This record gives sequence, structure tokens and C-alpha cells, in this order.
Amino acid sequence: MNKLVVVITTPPFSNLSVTAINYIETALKLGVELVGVFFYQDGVLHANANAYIASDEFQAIEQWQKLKQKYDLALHLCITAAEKRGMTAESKNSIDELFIVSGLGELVELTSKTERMVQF
Amino acid sequence: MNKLVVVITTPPFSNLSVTAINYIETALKLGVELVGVFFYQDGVLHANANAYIASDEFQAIEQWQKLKQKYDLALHLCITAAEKRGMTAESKNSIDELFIVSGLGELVELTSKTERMVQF
Amino acid sequence: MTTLHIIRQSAYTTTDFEQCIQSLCMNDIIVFIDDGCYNLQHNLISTIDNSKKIQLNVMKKHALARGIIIDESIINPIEMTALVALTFSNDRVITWQ
Amino acid sequence: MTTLHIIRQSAYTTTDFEQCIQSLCMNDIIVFIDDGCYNLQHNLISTIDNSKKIQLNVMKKHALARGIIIDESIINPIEMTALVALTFSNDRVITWQ
Amino acid sequence: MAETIENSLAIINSKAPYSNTAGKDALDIALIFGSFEQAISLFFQGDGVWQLIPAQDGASIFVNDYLKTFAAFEFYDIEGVYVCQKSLQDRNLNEDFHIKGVQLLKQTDFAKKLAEHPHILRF
Amino acid sequence: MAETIENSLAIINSKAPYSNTAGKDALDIALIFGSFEQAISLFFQGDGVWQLIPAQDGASIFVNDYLKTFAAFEFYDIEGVYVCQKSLQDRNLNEDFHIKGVQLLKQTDFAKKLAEHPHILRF
Repeated sequence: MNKLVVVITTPPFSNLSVTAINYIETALKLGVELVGVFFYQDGVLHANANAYIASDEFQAIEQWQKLKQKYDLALHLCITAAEKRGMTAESKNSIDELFIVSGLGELVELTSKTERMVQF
Repeated sequence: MNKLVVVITTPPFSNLSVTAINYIETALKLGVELVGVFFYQDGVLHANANAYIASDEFQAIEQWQKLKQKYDLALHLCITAAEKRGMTAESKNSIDELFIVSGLGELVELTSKTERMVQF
Repeated sequence: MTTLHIIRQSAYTTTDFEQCIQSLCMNDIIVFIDDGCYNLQHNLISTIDNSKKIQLNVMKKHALARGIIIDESIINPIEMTALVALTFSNDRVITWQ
Repeated sequence: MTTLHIIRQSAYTTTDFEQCIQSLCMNDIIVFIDDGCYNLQHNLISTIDNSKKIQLNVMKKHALARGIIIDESIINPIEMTALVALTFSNDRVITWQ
Repeated sequence: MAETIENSLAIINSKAPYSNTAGKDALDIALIFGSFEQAISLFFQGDGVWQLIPAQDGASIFVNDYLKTFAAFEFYDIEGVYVCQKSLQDRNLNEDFHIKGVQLLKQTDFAKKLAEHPHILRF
Repeated sequence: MAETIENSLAIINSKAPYSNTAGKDALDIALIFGSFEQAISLFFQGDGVWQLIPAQDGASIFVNDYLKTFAAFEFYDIEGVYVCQKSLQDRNLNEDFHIKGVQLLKQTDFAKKLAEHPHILRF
């Protein structure tokens, strides 16, 4: 089976995230094995539980949730990149529970297991 | 006296913030009247109280603090832009107290009072 | 051994597409998505070496949303399923963003 | 009535400096700061209309930090105090970033 | 050269509409200035001109289409809406826009019109 | 064409070093891959080549100068460090770098070397 890792480095505020999520959903529908999604740089903002996006705009986090209900999905967050942007896994938890707190070591792991890597 | 408004739209993680703060400090030293600083777009991340920046890197927030101790400085934050990025003025307060929670109406006000506006 | 090149930005604003063109090998595939769709009329397209037999595709939905007309004699309009298929029918992917 | 143009990006990566050049009026002032310093050797500089008498400056510290040599016969190296002064000696400021 | 409009703000729109928030962020400023009756003009240059072209359909790619709000410019007292002719030509675009009242300016006129404003922000 | 190095990652550095975090973010990945003995190569293209030139002094503008870490590439088992010759020429830069072992590649060779890697990220 085709194995895929997606690395997301762009923020969730724009239409770029619609494309990334659409790509992943399409891959899953086609039976691609998604080894994992890794969020890095501004991509970590996808996991920000406190972000308020106007209700008439695309809610990336809801879409991740929907995908995760339907498929087995590992969403890894680079915690260093997240902390730089004011997100924390500690007391004032600001990371949505859909996401797994990881580090760059996880990217090494994902790379070793996948056939293809795509950056969005 | 020369009146100045600075609008900051770039994030604090890079050397761009060093330049902005250096410009403002130099203006204040030269006796320019700083009507206010307005943070918009990714610029609002300057006010993120929870951001963790490695100790060997430039700490923008410390520099704003130093400036504010020395000069009368109004640091206005566009709250809509901040909330989009997971910052909130409510219970889980994540906005540093150096900054004033404002809206775009404040930018109208600042514009009407200044001689020059500079974007960084 | 071919590469899938995904172009996400307008060449009128950034030089990413230009760098992509410099990195093409024989039979590589280009797909314009997102703001990359604005490049369909950019003259950089004519600088692509014909002998390399590069296939040009565009995400149809992304182009139409931007009011861009697709000249199908030059560019092949595709759907998202095709982009996923191209991910695996080529040997690697570079996203120019 | 002149404008101070602050250039913060490399013209090798984005087209901001090109748009700046298209927006110049007589006697306008350009200051290269941050990554704008990389433009000192860019051939866009030679496309600036001589008759407009545009004065070119560069933030000396920013250029030196980037290992860029300043040719003082073309570009005037300045300090931050001069940038603040230029803010008020011109009538408006545009930041191209 | 024309007189400066006192305290007026010019916004240069330089980004295409969907892949980032620049256009929407600029629009939000324009509407606030308009509603406070503070003079504001909008300039479209570079890829910013794509914000004005017709037959766009953001909804089809799940964009909340802020470009539709441009039709309200006249109600908000936006002083002027200017587009750079050269930027259109560079992109093989016609002088055809999804709103009325857009003023097409040659390069030198675009620069001069911009210089009538004491304050300028660029998005 | 050369064989693919199994599971190796290539990183294309396309940004100048100081005005954004791209170069540092790429370096962090490279060092982790190196320390896990996972094959990794670094490519410098476009404004990325500025990361390699000598006589830079980030400290003078308060940058924590991550470029100095480049000297440790050999200890971290970085497979190769490649620079695009055309990008240097476009910027009137000499073939002179602040680290050893940089391989200068003509445009076609740069593309081919890149194509030896199954995974590619660009920063």
C-alpha cells in the first residue's frame, strides 16, 4: 500500500489549509496509508485550541476533528515551534487534544517509515 | 515636535523585530513624540505572554518592557488579530500587560493624531 | 525516476517558480495549485526547456475559483484525486511555497 | 513633497522592490534595511530612472552583518538616527515588506 | 503636484486574495476608516490586482468571500479605488472589474496619486 | 541517473539567514536527522546561498548566530552540502564559504543531485 507523510508548515488562517486538508482527505479516501501528519513552523497554529476564527470562515480544527473521527490519524505537533508561538502543553493548555505533542525526532521516525513525503 | 505612529505587522521571531524596536528607541532618544505603536496581523504575536523564546535569542518582549520603563509608550494590540492567533484577554490571559487591548478604531484615532506613520 | 513539483505561489510575487524551473529533470511533472494558478499566463512557462518533456497540470478548482481561464492546449486541468495519484506515480515531491 | 521608501526584502525572492521602483516620484529617497540590503548588487538598481534623482541609502549595520560590501560611490551608508531623520524630512513613508 | 488630503490613509494591496489574509486585513482597516469618516483610498498593485477581477468564486474553495464586500465601498465613503495599469498588463488582464468606480492609472499617475496621501500602509 | 539513497531527506534552503526563521528551522531538522544517523543532505539555492557566505556577523544585529553551527556538519554526519552555482552567479558572489566541504553544482547537476533523495522539504 502507498505510504504517505504530510508536513504542514503554513498557518491555518488562509485557504492554504483548505488545500492541505482536502489533499489528505482525498488520499485517505483513495486508501493511501497516512503514516502521519507533522506540523512545523507556522503550521503548529493548526493545533491552537484558543484560536478564535470567525464562524463564517473555514474552521481548520473542525475539519481535522471530522477526519480523525473517520480515519486513524496521527497529528504530530513540533512542541518547540508551538511554544515559540505561545502554545503550551502545560497548565494553561492551549493545544487541542486532537494533536500529539511531539518533537523533531518524530519527523525522523515518520521519514523512515514512509514512501512519500509532501509538504503543505 | 515630530509626531510618529508605528504599525507593526511582522512577527517577533526574526531579526525584523530588532530593527523595529531599534527604530522606535532611536526616535524616542531623538525626542520624537511617539503617539503610539499599533500591532496588527502577525505583529500581535509581540504581545504573546506565553511565547517561549530560547534564552540565547532576542527577547522582543523584554525590549518593549525596557522601553516602556524609560518612555511613555502606548502599545496597542488589535484584539481581533490576536484572537485569531489564540491569544485572549479573558480568563486564560495570554496578553502581556505591557500591551493595551485595542481594535482597529484605535488605528483611526492614531492616524488622526500623527504626522508620520511607519510600518514595520 | 521523476519528480512531482507542486507550485503554490504566484511568480509575480515570489521567485519560487523560477527556482523550480531551474531544478527540473527529464519528464518531471508540474502541478499549479493555490496561488500557483496565477502562473498560467506568466512568461516563465515559455522558458521551460521543451526537450525535458515537462507535463503541466493545474488544479482546476483552484484556477476557476480565481477567475482564471485554463487553456487546455497547454495545461492539463486535474482534480485532487489526480494530485494524490501523481504523488505516487512519481518518485518524490517538491512543494515550492 | 517626497516619499521615503524603506526596502526590507530581497528582490531575488520577492517582487516588492520592483513595485517600489514603479512607484517612485522625483527626488524620492530609498533606504535598504534588513534583507533589503541584498539588493545592492541587484540589476534592478540600474533600472531606476536617473532623471528622477533618487537618493539611495543603506543601513550600514544591516549590510555589514550580512557580509555585504557597500560601494559608497553608488549607495550612501546610514545609521538608524538618519533613518528617523529621513522619516520627517520626507513627507511620507512606504515600507515595502 | 496635487494637495495632500489631510491625514488620509492610502492602503496598497499587493497580494492575491485567497492564499493569505492580507486582502481581508486591509479591507477591515478600510471599512473602519470609512465608518469613522476618516479619509481612505485603496490602491491595487502587483498581485493585488487579482482582488478586483471578475468571475472569482471563493466559496467553491471554502473562502468566506470578502471580495463581495468591495461593492459596499461607496456606502463606506472610500475616497478612491485605484488600480495600476501596468500590473494588469503584466498579467494579461482586461480592464474589467467586479466593482464600479475603479480608476485605472498609468504608472506615473499611480505613483503621484499615492503621493497625495500622508500615510501609507501596504498589505 | 544515480541511485536513490534509501529514505534520505534533502532540505532546500531558499531564504536568506536573518529576517525569518527558515534557515534555523531547517538546521534544527538537519541536526536531528544527523544525530539519529538518518541520511540528510542540505541544498542551498536562491537567497539560501547567503547562509553560506563568509564575513557575516549576526551578533552585531542581535541574531543568535545559528550559521556558526554549520561548522559542525561533519560531526553530525550530514551527507552532503550542495550549493547552486547559478544562484551564486546571479548574486555576484564568489565561491567562497564560511564552512568546508560545500559542493558547488551546475544547474543540471544540482537538479540531479536533488533527485537522488526520496524526500524533500523546502524552507
